[in-house]
Amino acid sequence: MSNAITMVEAVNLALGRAMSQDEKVVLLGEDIGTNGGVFRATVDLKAKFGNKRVLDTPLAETMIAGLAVGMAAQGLKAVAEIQFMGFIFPTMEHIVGHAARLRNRTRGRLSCPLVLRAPYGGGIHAPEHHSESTEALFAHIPGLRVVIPSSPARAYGLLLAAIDCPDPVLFLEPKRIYRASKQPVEDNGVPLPLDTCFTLREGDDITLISWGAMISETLQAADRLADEGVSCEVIDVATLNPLDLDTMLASVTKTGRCVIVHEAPKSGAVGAEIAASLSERGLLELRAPIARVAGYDTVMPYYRLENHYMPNSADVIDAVRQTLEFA
Amino acid sequence: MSNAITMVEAVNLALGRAMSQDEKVVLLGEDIGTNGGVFRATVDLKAKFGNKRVLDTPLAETMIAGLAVGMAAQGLKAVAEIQFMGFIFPTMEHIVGHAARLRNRTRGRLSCPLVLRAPYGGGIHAPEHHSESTEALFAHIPGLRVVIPSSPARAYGLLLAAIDCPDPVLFLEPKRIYRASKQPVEDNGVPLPLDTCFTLREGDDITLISWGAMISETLQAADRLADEGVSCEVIDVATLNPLDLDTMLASVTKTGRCVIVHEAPKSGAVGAEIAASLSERGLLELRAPIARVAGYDTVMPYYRLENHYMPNSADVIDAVRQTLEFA
Amino acid sequence: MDTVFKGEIHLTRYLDQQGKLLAPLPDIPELPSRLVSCYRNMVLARALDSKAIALQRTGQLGTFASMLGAEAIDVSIGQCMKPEDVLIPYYRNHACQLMRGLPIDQLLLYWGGDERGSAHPAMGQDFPNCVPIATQALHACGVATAIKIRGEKRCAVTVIGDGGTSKGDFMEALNVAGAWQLPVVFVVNNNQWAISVPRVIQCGAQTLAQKAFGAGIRGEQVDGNDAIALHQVLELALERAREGKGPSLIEAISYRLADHTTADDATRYRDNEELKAAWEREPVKRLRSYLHSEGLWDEEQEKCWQEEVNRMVQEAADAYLAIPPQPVESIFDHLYAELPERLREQREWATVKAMPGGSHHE
Amino acid sequence: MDTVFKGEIHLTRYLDQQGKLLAPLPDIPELPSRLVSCYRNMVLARALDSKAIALQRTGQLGTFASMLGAEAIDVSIGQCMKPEDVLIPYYRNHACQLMRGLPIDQLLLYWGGDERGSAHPAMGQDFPNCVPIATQALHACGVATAIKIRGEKRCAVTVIGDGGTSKGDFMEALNVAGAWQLPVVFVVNNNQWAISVPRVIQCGAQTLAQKAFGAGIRGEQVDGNDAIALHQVLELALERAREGKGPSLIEAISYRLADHTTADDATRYRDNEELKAAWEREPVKRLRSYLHSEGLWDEEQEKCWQEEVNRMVQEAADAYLAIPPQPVESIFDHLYAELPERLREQREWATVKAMPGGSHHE
Ligand SMILES: Cc1ncc(C[n+]2csc(CCOP(=O)(O)OP(=O)(O)O)c2C)c(N)n1
Ligand SMILES: Cc1ncc(C[n+]2csc(CCOP(=O)(O)OP(=O)(O)O)c2C)c(N)n1
Ligand SMILES: [Mg+2]
Ligand SMILES: [Mg+2]
Repeated sequence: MSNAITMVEAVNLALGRAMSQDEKVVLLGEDIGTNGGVFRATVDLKAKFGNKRVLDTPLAETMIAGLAVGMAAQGLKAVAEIQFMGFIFPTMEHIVGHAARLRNRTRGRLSCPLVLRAPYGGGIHAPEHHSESTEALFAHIPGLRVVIPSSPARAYGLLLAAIDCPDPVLFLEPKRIYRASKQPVEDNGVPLPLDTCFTLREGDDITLISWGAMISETLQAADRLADEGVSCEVIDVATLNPLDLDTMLASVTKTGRCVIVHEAPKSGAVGAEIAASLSERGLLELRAPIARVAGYDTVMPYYRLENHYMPNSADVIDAVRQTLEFA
Repeated sequence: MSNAITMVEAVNLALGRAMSQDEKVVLLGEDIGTNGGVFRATVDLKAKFGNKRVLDTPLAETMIAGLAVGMAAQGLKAVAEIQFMGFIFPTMEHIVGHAARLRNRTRGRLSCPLVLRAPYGGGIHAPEHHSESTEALFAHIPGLRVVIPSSPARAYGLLLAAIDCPDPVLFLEPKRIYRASKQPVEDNGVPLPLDTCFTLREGDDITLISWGAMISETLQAADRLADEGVSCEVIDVATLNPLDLDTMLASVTKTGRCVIVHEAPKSGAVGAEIAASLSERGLLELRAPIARVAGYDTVMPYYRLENHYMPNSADVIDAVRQTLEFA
Repeated sequence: MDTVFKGEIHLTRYLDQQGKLLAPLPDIPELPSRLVSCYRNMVLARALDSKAIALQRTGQLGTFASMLGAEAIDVSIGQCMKPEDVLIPYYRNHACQLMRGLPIDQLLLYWGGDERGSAHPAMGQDFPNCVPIATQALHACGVATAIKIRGEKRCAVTVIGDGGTSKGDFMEALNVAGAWQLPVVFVVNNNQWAISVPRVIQCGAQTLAQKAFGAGIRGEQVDGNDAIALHQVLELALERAREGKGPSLIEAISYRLADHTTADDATRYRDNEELKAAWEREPVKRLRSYLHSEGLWDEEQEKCWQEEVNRMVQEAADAYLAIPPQPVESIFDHLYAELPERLREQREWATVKAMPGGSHHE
Repeated sequence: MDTVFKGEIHLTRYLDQQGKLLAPLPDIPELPSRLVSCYRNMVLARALDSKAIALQRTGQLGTFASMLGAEAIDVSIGQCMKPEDVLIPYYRNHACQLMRGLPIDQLLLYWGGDERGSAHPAMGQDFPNCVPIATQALHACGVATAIKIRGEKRCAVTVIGDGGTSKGDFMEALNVAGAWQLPVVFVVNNNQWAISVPRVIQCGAQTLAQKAFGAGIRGEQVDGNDAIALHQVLELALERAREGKGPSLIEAISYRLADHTTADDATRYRDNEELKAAWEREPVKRLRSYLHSEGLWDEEQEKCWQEEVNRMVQEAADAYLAIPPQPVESIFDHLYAELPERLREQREWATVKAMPGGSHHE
């Protein structure tokens, strides 16, 4: 039987599983070995698989990304950890300029099946640069896949899929829910698909679209709205690039109303693409404007004001009400 | 009287003007001194202002950005050139993590009035990495301003404004039109506003929104559509962050139809934000879905297929026709 | 085969582990009284450290990076810098920041998750704490570039950890400092650990100081637990920088006596024997022994000062705890020089939501 | 003061400017015949170079980076590498790429703006040209990491310009190569210029080779116009790498005899006298003189080979020009292993638009 585990344990489980199944899987990153990662996502893996499979690197994110590109091109499955997404910028030249292009650039002669894992998002009262959500910067990059789980089971299945995937994958882990709740996860090695959204709750009145840690707030809102007789469909986007618009469009076509919920600053975030695409394809079915509940277009404040920045279920409920009341 | 000059000459003129007016203006970058920049945007400035005002740097973009942050915090107006936008990734940790945050982080004790200039976009049959349009990555960043001119006169006025501006500005120069046409530009030191779009052509039937080199294609399309009796309003967004939505919304409220035109890959580009925001605020006025004419969600191909990737005026005309025919 | 370059790295040390002088004192004006001042600041730093950790453990402060073991480095920098020099710190330079004028309660405010902790006017042109590793080294070069362009006689001083020396920013900074002969001093606090990663995994070189060679600048090692040695090398390096004689890289050998931060548990990866041995070399006791032996400090002064710093720190902690949070609008008000039109609406929502009955009322 | 590190950089040279041997030949098996092969490849590289420039000038090729002056470096690398080693080039290693098996027409195809120029199976595991400066150095370390993990006896070889040594990627690469003792060889083609920026502006160090010290790896200088010296240092460095004895940094001193690329005009920033002087040191004539003096090459062979390479290059150019462009769908078909659903529609539009009557029909 399967144990109830947290999301960070599920990440660890998936990494261990992938490493057992395929000796080409090699982990690298800062503090991931002896220390098991600052969030313990890689705990015990060095002891189990040795220091040729789990590489504690010098402190240099550009180097981690560049190394992963070279390793992946040699046929290893490089799974690199960036300690916090706030420190991912130095990887971008390699991720955007090389990982996402090597297959295309060589017409398939070489490829770059790396996974870049990074904890992301706010809500744990961390220091500056430890709470941002910049997934939009990567979701815009052709050739890359961007995946975000929102539960232990999806973390397990999606991470296995990311490691299996012949394309480079950015795998963002919402650290606010790393230990927020437990869920039984069977260590069966079964990956989840990377090309579909997950409909977490069916409903008729309105479609709520979200990902990552905001799924909890969204589900809470849906629960409370159900008490008021509002039936919400809740979709976890999960794969932010390339987007599965079909699932979202089908839902919005059914409900005619939509609220998108994310932590990232509103302007130019992935919510904008979803809203634009849904309006583009389903304008006539929309009975109200698509609302976005999102972070402000400001720098994430230091932690004392963090809660003011983070959208919460009350904000979602407000937006749903306004959307339902429209016209 | 004012001479007819190209856009790259207008950039040079504005730089020289700003340097004459304010000795705190200091340029830095690769090959900007003796060589005058690979596009000649800084030609003669080193000879005129000396090697303390025009700094030829070692080859390191992270360093250029980091230096500019330190210089700006000391009260200099650092105007840094990144040779091509394709090489801007190494600057991001400094631009996003520091330049855009220093004022906020110190509650105004320090600030970072730097300008990062970079030629961007396709259409000149350049090597790999020399043709991308990744403005969306910066337009999403709170605390930063992103400005793109589309004519010599606007290049002159907007660049003066960017240098004047107390906030950090990313100034992207559409290199395809660096020398495409000439326009009289008076060297009067008058900056243009950074908080408004420019309505280049008034019209009643449909609003065309674009920026950079795509403005030419858009205007051409508007010309040809005028012959068919379609009256297009053409808006040059110019400042992509923060967006002037009011101007765009007013236009779309008037016309009820909108086509957005940009080179960047469609998904998650600035066009998505504009479309999402306009639909959010003006859903009831929209008589057709907002269409986006954009680059494909692919890597920019090597130059032999480049023209297939770049949107052109025929594409704009197609999109306008479809939008007009909708419903 | 021609020899086209030769280089050597030297280590400077004046005090042995017991605080006994190994060589004649360097010729620095008023060194004895400076050392006393250093000592007092080191003790203050320790007191601040314990208080901050206590506050963190009781949920009254955020994650805190202790500077236990790095006190001599910080106070020597603080002592050798002139007010007009610019400090571009990393995140572990509290003692130096206090010596530069930052009030203790403001320092706590920063670690309490409040931007005003980096806003105090006493900080002058000094940079705030820098979280992204090694980026500060380039800002220091930018500051030094401005100083050089203006022909001023001051310098930029920046500090970095051993781990940070592996990051491109640091090496690009050394490189441009060498190419342009910038008035900047790079101090490496080599405390042997970058979180869980030991110095030997960071770099295959015998010393970190030799990274200076690749940039054509001066590089040297100094015992980072020895305030006298630190004074000697820092005084020289800063003065050279101010005089336009070029940059220096100083690798100060210390040991991180605490966990990396309060979020870390070093027992997971670090041998207790190593830690015990490091305590034998620690800087505070060493300087105290020296001052005692020279008659510059005694038990009575020690007792008074300990009481004094405890009082100061307690008062500062109380003051810190009494500071109300910023209004929610502050999230918007320092982002741009002027609030852009587009943010006005969001700012209003934020204010409304923070009001009683609002979704973000606390 | 203790001395904690000492280092020296040596310069290796065997041939003087006239091609006269300055020291006994190094002990490398079949060196004479290897040198003849090198020479032939250098001449081929020159012929390719002129042809490519001619094609560019007539609008039949895109921007091209000439390798004039770097031929000895490239062919020596090509000669010393084994097929199973991996080349991670920058954008100026045409001669080496040809020696690794890339057909000339395919090389032209790359510079003609067609991804298929990096797709030829003869390239094996070699990386394609790398445009973003210095990034290739890290890929080489990744390749070397894979080699080391698998315990294979082969190595990664990467080339970079003098300008590229200032970029963090390069220095981070040296650092990890040293920390992990990776089987990688870094070759710096120090051609004295990075576009318009002279070597002295890049770096304040006497040599670029001494950047190796900061990483704890071997560093040396070699005359990059001297194929014999290059053979000696490369043979040793590659063999050491393959045998697990660690990485090396080799700074090869050359001179960029051409403009940076066909998009550049070096007369804007470079003194003609300097260029003339550099032609006196150039590698092709130097090796020819040596081979002549040793009786390994004569006028007749020269004439035949010149004709032969011209023919080869002309045929390759014709072949290149005859290659039809890729279908427009190719923009989509190699982006992901499998085309994502969301791109299907765009791919169809692209095809339709490319058809007669479509907005992108050419
Ligand atoms: C760019 C970046 N990467 C990772 C981190 C996370 N991190 C914070 S401190 C640290 C270790 C730093 O070690 P060192 O440079 O030796 O300084 P020390 O903390 O030991 O004084 C790491 C990896 C960061 N802050 N910035
Ligand atoms: C990251 C990056 N920045 C800038 C450029 C533009 N650029 C292309 S080549 C070059 C100069 C390179 O000089 P060097 O490294 O000495 O190599 P060389 O071309 O002289 O062989 C520059 C600045 C680039 N390709 N990549
Ligand atoms: Mg350390
Ligand atoms: Mg060069």
